[in-house]
This record gives sequence, C-alpha cells and structure tokens, in this order.
Amino acid sequence: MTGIKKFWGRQTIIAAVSAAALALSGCAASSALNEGEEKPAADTGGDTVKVGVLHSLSGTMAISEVSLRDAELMAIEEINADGGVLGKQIEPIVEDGASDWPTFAEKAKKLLQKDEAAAVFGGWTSASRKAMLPVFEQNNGLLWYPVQYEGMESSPNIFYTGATTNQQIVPSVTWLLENKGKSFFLIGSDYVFPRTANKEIKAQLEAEGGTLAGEEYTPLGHTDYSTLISKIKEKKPEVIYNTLNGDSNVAFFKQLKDAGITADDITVLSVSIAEEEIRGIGTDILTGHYAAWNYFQTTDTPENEKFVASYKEAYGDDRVTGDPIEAAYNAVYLWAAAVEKAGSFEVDAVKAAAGGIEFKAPGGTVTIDGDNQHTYKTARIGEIQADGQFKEVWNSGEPVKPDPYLETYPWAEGLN
Amino acid sequence: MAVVFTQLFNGISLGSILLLIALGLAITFGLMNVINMAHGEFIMAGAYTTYVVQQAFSHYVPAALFDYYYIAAIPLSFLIGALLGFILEKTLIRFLYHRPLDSLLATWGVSLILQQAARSIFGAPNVAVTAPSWLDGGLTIAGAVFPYKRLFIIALAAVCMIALYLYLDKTAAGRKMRAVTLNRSMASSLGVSTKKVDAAAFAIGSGLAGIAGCALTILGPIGSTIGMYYIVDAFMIVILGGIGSLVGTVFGALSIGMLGTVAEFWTGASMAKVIVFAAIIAFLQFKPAGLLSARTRSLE
Amino acid sequence: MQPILSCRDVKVSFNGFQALQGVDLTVYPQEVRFLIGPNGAGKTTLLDVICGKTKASDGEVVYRETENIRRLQEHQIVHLGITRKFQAPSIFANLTVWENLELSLKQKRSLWAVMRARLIKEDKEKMEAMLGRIGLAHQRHQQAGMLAHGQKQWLEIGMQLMQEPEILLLDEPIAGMSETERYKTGELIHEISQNCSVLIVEHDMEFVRNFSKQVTVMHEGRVLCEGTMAEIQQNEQVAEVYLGRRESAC
Amino acid sequence: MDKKKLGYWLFFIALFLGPLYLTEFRLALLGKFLCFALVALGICLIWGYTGILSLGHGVYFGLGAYCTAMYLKLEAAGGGLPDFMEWSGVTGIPAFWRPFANPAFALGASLLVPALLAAVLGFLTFKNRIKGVYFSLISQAVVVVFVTLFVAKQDWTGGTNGLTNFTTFLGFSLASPLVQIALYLITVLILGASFALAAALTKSRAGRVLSAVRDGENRVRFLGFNPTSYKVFVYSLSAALAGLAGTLFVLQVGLISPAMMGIIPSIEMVLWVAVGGRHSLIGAILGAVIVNSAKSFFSESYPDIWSIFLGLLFIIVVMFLPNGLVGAIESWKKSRKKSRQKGGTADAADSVVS
Repeated sequence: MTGIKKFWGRQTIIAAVSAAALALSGCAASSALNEGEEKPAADTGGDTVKVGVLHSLSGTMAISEVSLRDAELMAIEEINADGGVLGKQIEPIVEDGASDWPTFAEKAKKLLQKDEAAAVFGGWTSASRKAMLPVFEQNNGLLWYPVQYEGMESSPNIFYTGATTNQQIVPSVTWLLENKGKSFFLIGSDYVFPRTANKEIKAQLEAEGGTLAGEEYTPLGHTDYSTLISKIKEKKPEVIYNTLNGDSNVAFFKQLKDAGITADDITVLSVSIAEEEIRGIGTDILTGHYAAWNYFQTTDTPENEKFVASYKEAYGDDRVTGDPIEAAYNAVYLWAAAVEKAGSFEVDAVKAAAGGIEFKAPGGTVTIDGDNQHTYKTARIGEIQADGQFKEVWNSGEPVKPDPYLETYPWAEGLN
Repeated sequence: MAVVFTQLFNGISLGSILLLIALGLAITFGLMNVINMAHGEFIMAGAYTTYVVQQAFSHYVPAALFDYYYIAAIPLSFLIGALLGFILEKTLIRFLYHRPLDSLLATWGVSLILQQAARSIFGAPNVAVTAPSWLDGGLTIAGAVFPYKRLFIIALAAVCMIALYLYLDKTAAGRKMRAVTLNRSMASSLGVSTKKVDAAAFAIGSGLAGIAGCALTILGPIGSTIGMYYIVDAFMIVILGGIGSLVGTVFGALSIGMLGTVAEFWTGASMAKVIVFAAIIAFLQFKPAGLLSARTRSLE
Repeated sequence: MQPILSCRDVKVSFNGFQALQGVDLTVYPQEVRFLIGPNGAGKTTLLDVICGKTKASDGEVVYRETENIRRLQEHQIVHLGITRKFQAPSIFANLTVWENLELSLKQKRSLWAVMRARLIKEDKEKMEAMLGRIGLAHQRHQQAGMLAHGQKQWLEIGMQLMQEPEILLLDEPIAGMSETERYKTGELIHEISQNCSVLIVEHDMEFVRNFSKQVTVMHEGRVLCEGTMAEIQQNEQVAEVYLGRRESAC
Repeated sequence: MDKKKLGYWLFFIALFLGPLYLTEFRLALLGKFLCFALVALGICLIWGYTGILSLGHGVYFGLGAYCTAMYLKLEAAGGGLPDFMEWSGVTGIPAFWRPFANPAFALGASLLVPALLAAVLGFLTFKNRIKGVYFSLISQAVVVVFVTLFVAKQDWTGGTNGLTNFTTFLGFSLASPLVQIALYLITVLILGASFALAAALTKSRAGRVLSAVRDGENRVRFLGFNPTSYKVFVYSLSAALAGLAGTLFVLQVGLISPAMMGIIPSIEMVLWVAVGGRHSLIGAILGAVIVNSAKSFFSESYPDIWSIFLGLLFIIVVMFLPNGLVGAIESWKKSRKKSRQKGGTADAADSVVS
C-alpha cells in the first residue's frame, strides 16, 4: 500500500492547481473578451464593423501570406478614409493561421463566433481553405479567398477572388501550345493544387494536340533537383509547366540554370511565381521564363498606378505587388461594394447582392459571378525581365468567365 | 550512358551536400553527444551571412571585385556559426551535458527563436543570393554536364572533412578535444580544461554548419525555414554512419545521397524520401551502432 | 558431486582484444568461490559472461550439467537462479527501499503476471525479514538513492537474496565498507552459502584470507591456478604475476 | 489520500460541467485541448515513467484520427465516392477503405492501428536495445516516412488537404451544438477513465517496473524482468491513447491532415508534458491544457511573435523547471513544509489547505 500512498501523497497540491488551470483554460484561451452571444451574427451595432484578416504570419507559409495581410489592411484603411461601409468604419481583427490548418479552422471559428466578424479575408493554401470551409458553412460566415487555386469547389460561404483554372492554366496551356511547343513536362510540388492542375492539363493536352513528356512531383520543401533535371534532359521537352511551390522554385531554377538549360532551350511557365517570389529566387536565373497570372505590377491601368504607389508608400519602396496581393486587395473592395448594395452586413443579404458587383481593380475590371461566387478576371501571360518585373506578352482581352468545374470544356468531362 | 554518369555524379553531389550539413553534427552530436536541434538554424545563419556579405559587397566594394564576395562569405559564415554555437554552449548546453533528452528540447526552443529572429530581421520572404559568376556553367564530358557549383561543393566538403581530420588528429587542441570526448574525467585529471574544450568543439561544429549554409545558398533558397529541411536528415546521417566516427559520417552521407538519387530516378522524389528513411530505420534495426562506430554504445 | 556451473573454454574479445582466452571454471553447490587476480585479468568479464551481460565469442557456460546458457538473455539467466550484484551499487534510486525489495521478490516476471500482482502476507513477511537481515528496517520508506554507500551495498545484496538464487555472483561486495560492515558481510556470505553457491570477485586480500575456502586466480584472461588461499600463496607463478606485483604497488 | 482523490474528482467534475459555464467557442477549444491532454497522458507514461522519449507521437495521433476520418468521409459521401477522390481521379473506393464504412471497425482501428504499429516498431527497436536519443531520432524518421507517404498518396488520403468537411457521425449532425457538447462530455469521460487507468498502472507493481526501467534498464534485466515486453506494452498503450485522442479530435475539430502528424506537432506534444511535469500524470494533462491555452492567447494577442514565446517556454522549463509546473509546486511545498517545521509553527488549518 505504500506505493499507493506515495502516488497520491506526492500530488495533494494538484487539486488546487486544477482549479487554477481550469480558469486559465477558459480565460487565456480567448483573450480579453466580452462573453458574447451563443449565436454568431454579423455585429452591426456601434460605429464600427469587424472583419477578420486570417493569414499565416508564422511558419512556412508566412513567406507568402504576410503580403496579403498588408494588402487587405491597406484596402480597409482606404475604405475607412473614404467614410467606411454603410457609414461604419471597418475594424480589422488580424489572426495568425500559423501555417497550421487546424489553427485556421480554430481562428475562423473564433472570428465568427467571438468577434462576429462580418467577413473574413484569408487563406492561401488549399489545405487552409478546406479546413476553414466547414466552419464558414456551419456558422454561415463569409470567407473571401484571394489566391488562384485548383477549382472544383464552390462553397456558398466563400467568395473566390483569385483565378480558377480556366482563368489561368487553361489559357496559358493553349498559348504555350500555339507559341512554344507541343511537348510538355509537368513538375509540381506534391500536394493538391499541382496534382489537380496537372490532371486538367493532361486532359487539355490530349484534346489540343500536345504531348506529355513527363510528370514529376517533389515533396514540399524539396531542394535537390539534380535527379529531376536529369529526367528532364533525357525527355527533352519543349515546355516545362511548373506548379512547384515556394522554396522549391528557388532550388529548381538555380539548378536548372546550372545544368545548362536556359529559357532558350526549354520554356518554363510557372503559375506560382509572382513579383515577390522572383526577388527571392534571383532575377538573373529567371529572365526569359514565363508566368501566367491575372495581374502584374506592370499592368498598365490607372488604378494600378495608384495601387502600386500607395502599396509602396505604405510598406516601403522595396516592396512589390503581385497577383495574390491584388486579389486580396480587390476582395475587400468587392465585399464593401456588396455590403453597400445590400444595405446590410447580413451574410445572406450580402451574398444575394454580390452577383454582378463590379470593381475597377488594378488588374482590370473584375465582376462577381453570382452563380459560383468566383470573379471574372483577365488572363495574362508575362515574360520575366531582368529587373524582376513581367512584360506582358498576351492577355485574354476581356475578363474570362470563371468556370471552376470546367463545365464548358468538353475535354474536361471525365475529370469530375 | 550519360544518364548513368550524371546520376552517379548527382548521388555524390547530394552526398557531399549532406556531408557538409552533417559534419558539424558529427562533432556536436557524434563526439560530444549533444542533441542540438538548432543546428539547422546555424545553417540558416550561415546562409543569411552570405546574403549580408553579398549586400555589403554590392554597396561598398567596386563592382569588379563583387565576385569575390563568396570567398569572404565562407570564413565569415563559419565565424557567425561558431559565435552562435559558442554562445549557445556557454548559456545553455553546458548545463545539460548529462541530460541529452533535455538538451534536445531546449535547443528546439532555441531553433524556434532563431527562426523568428531571422523573420524579424530579414523579413518573411526568401532573399536571393547571386552565385559568383566564376561558378556559372559546368564541365561537359561525354554529353553529361557537371555544374561547377556542384563540383565546388564537393571540393568544399572534402576540404572541410580533411581540415577537420587534420585538426582532430594532428594538432594539440584537436587531440585534447578527442581526449575529452573519449574520456572526460580522465582528460580533466590530466589537466585538460574540459570547459574550454567543450566550448571550442561546439563552436567548431556550429561553424561547420555555417559553412554548410553558405554552400547551400548557391543551390537553394535562403529563408528562415531552411534549417528545418535538413535537420532530421543530418541526424540520420550521423546515426547511420556511427556515433563518434567521422569516416562513418562520410559513408553515411554518401550512401544516403546515392540511395536517394537512385530511388528518385526510378520512382519519384516523394517515394525516394520514404524509401531512404525507411531504409535507415530498417538498417539501424540490424546494426544499431551504425555503419562504423568508434565506441560501443554503452547500455546504461 | 555434480557441479552447478561449469565454464568450458570461454573466450571473449572486444574489438580484437582478447579479454578471456579460454577460461575453465567449475562451481559446486553451496560453494563459496573467490576470484582474484590483477586488474585486467578478466574476473569481471567472466561474471559478465555468466550472467549474460557480455556474450562469449566461444566456449560453453553450462548450468547444472544440462543447459548451455551462453546465448540466453540476462533475464532468462536470472530465471534459472543466477543473480548478479554489480561493483557499483545498482539499486533503483528513485524507488524506496521497500519497493526495491518488492521488485526483487522471487515471482513470475511476465508483464501480465506483474500487472495483477498484489503483495501477499507471505511476501511481506519475507521482505520484513530481509529488512531486518540487512539492517534497513528503519529506512524502508526512504528513496534508495538517499542511502549511505554501505547501506546501498547491503540493499543490493538483500535484493539478490530476495530472488532466492542458486548461484550468486558478487563483484567486490565490500568496496567502500567499514571494518565492521566488512565482517558482517563476510558472515552473511557464509550464511548464504547454506542455500546457494557464491562466486565472488574481490581485491581485498585480507577479506579473501578470512572468508575463503576455494580461490581461483586469473591472469590475462586465463585461469592461473586454483586452491585454498594457503596453497595459492605458495604458488610461485601467482606470486610473480600477482602478489609480487601487488607488493611492489603497495 | 482521500483529499487527493477528492481533488481529482473535483477537477474532472469541473471539466464535465464545462458546458454550463463556457461559451460554445471556448468549449470547443477546451474539448480540443482535452484531446491533446489525452496524448500528453500517454507521453507521460512512456517518458516520465519509463524514460522513452518519443518524438513521433504525431503519427499515432494522426493514424487514429485518419481511421475515424475515413469513416466520417464515407458517411458524408453517402455511399458514393468521397469528394477528394473524385477530383483526384479515383473511380472506385479503394479496397482498404471499404471496412471503414463500419463505424465499429473504424473506431476499433483507430485504437488498434496505432497500437500495432507502435508494438512492431517498439518490439524491433527495444529488442535491439536502441534507446535514449537514438530512439527519439528514429521516431522522427518514422514521422518523416508517414507524413511523406500520406502527402504523396493523395488519392487515398486527401494529400496535404487531409480529410475534412464531414457531416454526420452515426447519423448525428456534427454541426449541431448539442452533438458537440455530447462529444465534449465523452472526451472528458474518456480522459478521466484513461487517467484512472494510467494512475492504477503507475501505482501497480508493473508501474514500479516501468520506473525501474527508466532508472536502469540493465539492472531490471538482472532482476529477471524482460524490459522489452514492458516497454513495448507501455509504448503501445501510449500510442493507443494518442490514437483515441485523434479520434476525439477529428470528431470535434472536423479535420485531420498530415501537417498534424509532422515533426513540429510531435515535438510540441512532448513540450506539453515537460511544462506540466513529466513525472506527474495530472501534470501532463494540465500542461497540455495550459500550453495550448497560452498558444491560443499569445497567437491572438501577439501573432507575430508567438513562436518566440513558445521557444522561451521550452528553454525556461528545461533549464529552471525540469520537473515542470507540478514539480515546481511540489518542491515549493516541500521547502515551505521544511521551513515551517524548523520554525515549529505548523498551522493545522494551513496544512489542510495544502
């Protein structure tokens, strides 16, 4: 019995600690807050309206997402300076998703239930969006997701202000086939976007007369591309379609150049390299390669001139804009316009009013498609210049209607 | 045929990169038995040092001399890594020599702090380092291209290895280090200051991580998280090679490099990673002491 | 009489170094056998081989003429009734004296049996008796790590005895003990040998002289000679390699 | 002794009554933390009591969660193909998925799969006497293997997105607040039961063998115990607890992805135990709740720098509180007792409070 006595005896004090811990778990878990109502509903009382800004400010995704937060905060400031929305100032509540998907879900829940945010702007990776989706659907919240993605989704509680595949990938593949060559080598990081995108590209290649030279995936964070480049050399493709993510791009392009492959030998078209990423990779090794987007910092519109100027003024001359940054900026304006039209912050009212909302965005006019809550966007292809900027070589002329399920493309029939 | 040569070369190249990464650990972990999870962040520190040196050269040094920034960056990366290691040893590690599992946890905390510090100083996005132009291009033999950068890294790894070997075997300071790591109490009773030797050994190991970081800048990204990509690999190499054996570390790095590239060539990069790590786990079941081991692993 | 343990041509090498170069040793029931020899003679290594800590590279270790235990694991050897006390006290420092003894009880040691095990009256009585015998009755609730050095040695001997061994291997049991403690230990060893064989490695010649019957001298991984202490002291070879050297060392 | 038990009872009753005084959001958070506490309990058993430091418990947590998530996904798909398989181009449900349509099978598997994997891995490594930091590092290699595999086999596992967007569990809507409260209560009950089980184990003779293994594995062998079987047992038990926690997590949070099995979460799990007190079961539970509360708090208040706080926490605990909060409180209590004994002013009322 001594053992038992010892076990219990050692820890008498714990009972007291338990009470303290319980209080901690309750209180610390949520910072100073007023005990809110059980049911979340956009809080429209007072002079301000709260919105959430939810991006990864730490962890591996912080590299990309911090700029989106900056753009969203800038748009909010501009709107506030202009008198706000429905006469109310927008009060942004910034949260860190920490590159961790359950954290995104947890923070989304917090923004909706505790802060009663009228809308949340956030996310980058598909995984973070997928994690937040059920939260927004269950709490009838509103998420504005500003990054190009793989399509095949249309949640009633999400507005997608980045491109879906038919506004970025599909036209770029057509352009490559017409201008650069028929033989494609697909490389991507091993996760959902590249795999899904490549599935669509393969179907499109088959339908439009291209050939598949190879398809390779590398784990996220992979940095040795020597073997993959050997494979590319063996297959001698004319085009490399690149859906690598983040850091891997740096390693890939550096090592591609070392292997003696230049833009003249094989064209690389990327869909995840914007102006900011170019700076991290180094312009010298990217010059002459291509990227497909809906916006470049060099896009020639009066709105863009102003946008770039104020972004640099707000965050420093050395900062650059880019497609996701612009889409994040647009998201805030589109939401504000929809609220004004609805005359209410209520999610259902805003959703009902959103269809057809237009915004003269830096990258050209964008319009919300009421059917799938994506936006009409102009597709663009740019060539990377020695100064780290893009020279636009092609655009779709007019905004392309979003088609997340590729329903209007016969070759895509078997895909979903 | 060119493919075979290229792949063989790729294997050696990857092995040499892994060796550079693991060489510092071979000292701090292999000889000193300290689990330093912040080793990856010392690699990161070396990479950022290279970036800073490059920035300094582009601002203050005539353009004609710019290409030599890299020559200056290598010893500076070593010094920064060594300095960080020295501070870490003096403030934290020396209290934890008898608690290896705890040093693992504490240094993990250090690595979190260093990563965040890098983000605060250099910003969240990656920074770019332009490799010196004398490393551009490659040697073409029989249709296979051997990039100069990779040849350079192989050479650098070899030089570090040899320098380390000479230091440990041929200098008085190095022999003291060996003596302390082999038998602490005996060495100290012979008048060796174990405190000094510990600090020096840890600093050298960390400095080597700095050099690895400097080398990585010419091949890959420079950001706050690069340390995390390599840390597990580095530990696996040292364990696989055999604790306390530098030669074992070389074998470990080269065999992982070769296996990795061969597996990647036949399958894909993801499956190659799975195969390599599964192979390591399986191998250690049969030979828990690693390929070569200087000491029998004491049981208690 | 049938030997309880016979080592035949036991060899051990560590990375090429021949620690044992073919040792033959026979131990009989209820015998107290002392193993002496200069440092590095292989005495402790021999104990290691018998208890399974070190695996012999060649030779046989036979228990009761029937079972070769050379390849058995340590705990299996313990199950046969061969227990070992190490040179450095190896008790469980974070457990109490009482708990240390409880773990040492002769019992079914399988996981399932131990999980259901309860202290029965008989066990408690045995443990109480042992506490008295090793003089730690008042320290029963102390953490073993807090005991004095001599007390730790006694506790460990007690732990070996709780296992009711057939063969007890002792490595320098009196190191660090006071004069009286030494004497008591010697007495205890003779008492023990009523029920089991004891194989002792010891450096203290005084102790060996006082308590030995049979002594085996080892040198450089071999058995040099066997006999009573008196016979050993007459042996010139022994004097040369061992006693002679010892005198000069002193 | 009764006082102590009373304390535990009060603690768990207070948790059980959580729905009465916590908002829906906080209750959900606490529910999640209690899942983590269950993992911490298992880690405490192997680390604090047996001396095995596993840096790979994320895998067991993840496997348990995936087993249950597969069932939820199939139920959400209503007999059809789960959504992610559709867009991954899979035409039929893979054979190994099919049994998971049965909830009993899925829940059973969520316990047994982690336990079996741990048993196999543990048996090999422990039998080969790999321990200490070597075991810890090998457990990290296991994490790398599983995370890479789960990410790469996207058409079977959902890739980096993981499995999410569930609808019902045994027919109950997971979105319903009542169901969430019920799940919370179940979590509290399971945590309480696991705590009682773990406490019973540690105070049994087998528990003392485990402590003995921690203090000196070889010496245990010379008492005739085979440490391998004890270590394999406790390691599997700990893995099963992690798997169970994964199940409860996926039911409450509605999401599991390879990121949650990774090296970083695995190390964080150990931190919880270190903060609470590695030698104390209740400490492990408190540590998990406190660290995660602090994480939520800091990342809400100072999102940019919470990893610095986390890093400092690691260092401070290791350097100054090697036995965690519970250890610190105990030694404080001891020193107070001592000083009081010296002063001879022992106050009866005071000692009742402590």
